[in-house]
Amino acid sequence: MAEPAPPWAALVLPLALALVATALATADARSTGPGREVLRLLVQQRRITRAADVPLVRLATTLLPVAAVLAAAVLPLGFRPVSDLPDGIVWFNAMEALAWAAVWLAGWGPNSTLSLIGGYRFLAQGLAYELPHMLAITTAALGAQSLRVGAVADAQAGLWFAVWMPAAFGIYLLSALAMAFWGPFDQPVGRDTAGGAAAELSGVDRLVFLGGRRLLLVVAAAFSVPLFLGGGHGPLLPGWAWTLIKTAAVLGLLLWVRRRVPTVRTERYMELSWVVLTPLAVAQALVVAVVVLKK
Amino acid sequence: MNLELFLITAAALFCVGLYGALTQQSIVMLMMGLELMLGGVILAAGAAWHHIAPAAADGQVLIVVAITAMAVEMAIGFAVVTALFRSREVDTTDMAAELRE
Amino acid sequence: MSTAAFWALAVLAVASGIMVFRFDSMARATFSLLTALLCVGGELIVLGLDYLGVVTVLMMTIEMAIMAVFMIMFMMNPAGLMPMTMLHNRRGAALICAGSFTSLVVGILLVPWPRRVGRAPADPTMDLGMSLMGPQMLTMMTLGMALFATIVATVVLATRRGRYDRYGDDLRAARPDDPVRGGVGR
Amino acid sequence: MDLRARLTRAALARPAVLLATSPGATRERLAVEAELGRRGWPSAAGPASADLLVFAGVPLPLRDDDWAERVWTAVPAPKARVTVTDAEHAAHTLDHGHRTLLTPAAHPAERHETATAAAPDHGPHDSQGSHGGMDHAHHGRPPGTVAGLPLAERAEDRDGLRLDRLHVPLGPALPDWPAGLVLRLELQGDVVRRAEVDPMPTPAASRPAFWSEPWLKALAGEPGTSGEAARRRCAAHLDSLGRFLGVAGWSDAATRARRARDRTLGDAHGEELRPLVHPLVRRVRKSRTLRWLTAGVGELPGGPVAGDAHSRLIGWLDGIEYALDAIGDRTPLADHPLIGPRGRVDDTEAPASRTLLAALPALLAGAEFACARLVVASLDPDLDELAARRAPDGRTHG
Repeated sequence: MAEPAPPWAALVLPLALALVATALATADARSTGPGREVLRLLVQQRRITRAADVPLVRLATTLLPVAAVLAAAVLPLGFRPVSDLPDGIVWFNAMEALAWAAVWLAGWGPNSTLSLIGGYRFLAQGLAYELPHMLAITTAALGAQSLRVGAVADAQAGLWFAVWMPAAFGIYLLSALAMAFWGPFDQPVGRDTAGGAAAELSGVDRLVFLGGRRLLLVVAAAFSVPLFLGGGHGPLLPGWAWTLIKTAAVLGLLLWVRRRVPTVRTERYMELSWVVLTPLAVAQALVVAVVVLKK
Repeated sequence: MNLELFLITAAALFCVGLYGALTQQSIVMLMMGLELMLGGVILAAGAAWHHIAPAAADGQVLIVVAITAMAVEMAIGFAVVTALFRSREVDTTDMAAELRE
Repeated sequence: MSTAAFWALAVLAVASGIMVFRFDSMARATFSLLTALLCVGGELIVLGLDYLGVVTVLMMTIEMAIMAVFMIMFMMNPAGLMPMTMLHNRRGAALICAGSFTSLVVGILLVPWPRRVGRAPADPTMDLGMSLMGPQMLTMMTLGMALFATIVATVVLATRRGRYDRYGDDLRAARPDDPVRGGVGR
Repeated sequence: MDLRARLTRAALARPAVLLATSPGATRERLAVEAELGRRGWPSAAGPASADLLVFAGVPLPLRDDDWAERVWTAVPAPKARVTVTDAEHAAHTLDHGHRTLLTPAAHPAERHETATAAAPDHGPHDSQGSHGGMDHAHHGRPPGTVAGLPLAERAEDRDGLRLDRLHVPLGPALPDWPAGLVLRLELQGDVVRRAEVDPMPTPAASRPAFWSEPWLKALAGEPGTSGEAARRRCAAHLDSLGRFLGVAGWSDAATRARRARDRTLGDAHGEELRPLVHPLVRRVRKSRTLRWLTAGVGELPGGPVAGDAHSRLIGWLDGIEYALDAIGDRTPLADHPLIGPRGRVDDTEAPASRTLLAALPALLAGAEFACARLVVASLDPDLDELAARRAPDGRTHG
């Protein structure tokens, strides 16, 4: 059963997330390790573009990691989240939506064409992924008949949701990539726009923004564990270990996808998302609703 | 922290929004005023639910209605601006009023 | 704790609400409005309406982000780099607003509000859901129809291309003639 | 050595490099890219994320716009810049740049946020998107400037709305971009309304264009085998492929293509190259996502590069495999028709890249920014060919 974590967990949470994100960066590193990259950005000067809206840029870069950590507040490690809100799933969704504002502001703030294009791209991508994404997480809530994340994990003591709602799970993984603008969905910070929304950020700003993006990816991947992969349930090992193992597996999958697939452009994904994925997600929700009613 | 305080906050939001809606020429800014007014309505409904009749869900239903109204207002508003803009390149209320003449 | 939260959120909400109409930059105005509405969501949570508060936060964030794009499309001076006023009848509006605020406050303070009846349910969200799916079903259906009508009306108003533009006069084109090719390969 | 110096040294052990190539400097670019790959230095996508600015070839000002200087001011401190003018000295020049980066001169006297002198933007994009279109018909004011930036004007867009348009020059210092190409774009949001190829100030090249060198030599009557030409063609297509995949956002495959290109140019045997090239070609050819994303982009009805971006990509893949088989061929090149990686090489016609450039404006109008980048990458014009054509001594024919 979900029991509240001690208060100090709220302080440990950001550190733990940062740790996982660093581990992820190490696994992902091509040429420079994360430690050196962080050091490089700390040494680098923050630069300001002409007619830039500096407070907005600062706000945007800080908002991204803050949103990620707030979203993680409902994540159970094993069976103990920092705060098991009664509407944890909606909370997660709302905090993840804050990233929309953050990325758009980061694109708008520097008053540069290429970074603004990055900002536009993220909003378009958001509109594309959000609809099926909401339906997918609603399906998981429907299966457990609760919006509480702990209750959703508990409902999977037997069968994982990923097994009997595969469409919702697949859609969730796609949106996890898209909400962290990562891997094939990295168009908002694409190399073709010289870094997109992050094109004008340097030094600490860049570190905070891109670090926040990594945190968001970790949180999005970790959230799939209580939602679809049975949370901390598993044989032999304790709950927290299972949570970590499953999160690592999901992150590994996402990294692998990034290597195998080129960047998905929104104009193509939008139609796929609205014409194929949304009806699919609705059908999945319908099936789950029928099964739940039959029980 | 009683009902009156919540209602006064709601009234302040409502009146600020009203001021914006009355003064702004740009249709987009006008809609922002309307949003703020509806924000005040939501707050007032929530306060009334909590302090007057928490057992009944009517206050909550009113909030749902207000949130829906915000979404509808926004969507229709932007569609109208787009249509006006496409046909006449108009984006302020004064310019739209001139069209009648 | 909740008193402090109430005051902080209330002051922030009203202040950023005022700033909406004082900022020159559209981006700042939009996100100031977002701050005000997020504070309203926070107040709902203070009142014990977790679900509705979080939903308000979710909806308003997405709505304001989209509004920012329309802002850039249609406003003449979105960055506010060139200070300009886009106001009319300021004095009248100020009078109306001050008048209505005063009368509202007087009303709020003078009206004998009824005493609190009953207790909040353990799970207000469940209460809301049961109500919407039960006694308030008509409201729910009306909202659903309104939203559906909005979707149709919005698309009709905003687009200028219909299916005859896309598939030709006899609707027989194999591939729609769109400015940008979509992803489903129709 | 104090702590701060040691920290800086550790932080900048592998500086991020922004490489800006001038037309006619393909050899230098390839040498620098190969050296960066060997050292594992990351490549920066823009000036904001770069530490070391490397110019391949001496950067010439465009009209009266000194883009190199503006890119340089946009790089945040600590920074250093070097110019590679000789491919053989690439490694040496990079070392020099790295040393400069670690000296105190690379760090400003006062640090932190006083960087207001920093340039507005990426060197090449001078008219920033200051969306301030006050030049509304109803207000009748002439377009002005705000904060030294021109205001946007409005114009009809592809969906029938009159929206602000921004004039954005694209190039020459973008990642994965043809060297020396500058496009004057009119953007509405991220949709290209109009595009013009800027007339290029090409330096009078003393050497033939790198990618069509074997054929140009054969044309001039110098001996050469078709095996050498095939090697060059294979590398040229791998280079185009690497850039296209880079723009398409498939960095893993793009890195492999670059590595294969460097090995091909490094005189590896055909047998050594096969295990490097074949899996890559197979994977790119089979990728359904890539086909889904690039089909229908930049469709040309006819001409030497007819088809869409994806069919041009498949053309490169075929060319790579075909050329790989012919690397051992020892017959003289002059016996074969002189067709270089981008088309026919001869005296009479304009070089093939001129045709590619001419096709650009029509393809770009109405495309979204990402598609526009893909179109340019799928045509991959080689401006060296144009530069060499203007060679003063006339011997290179170009």
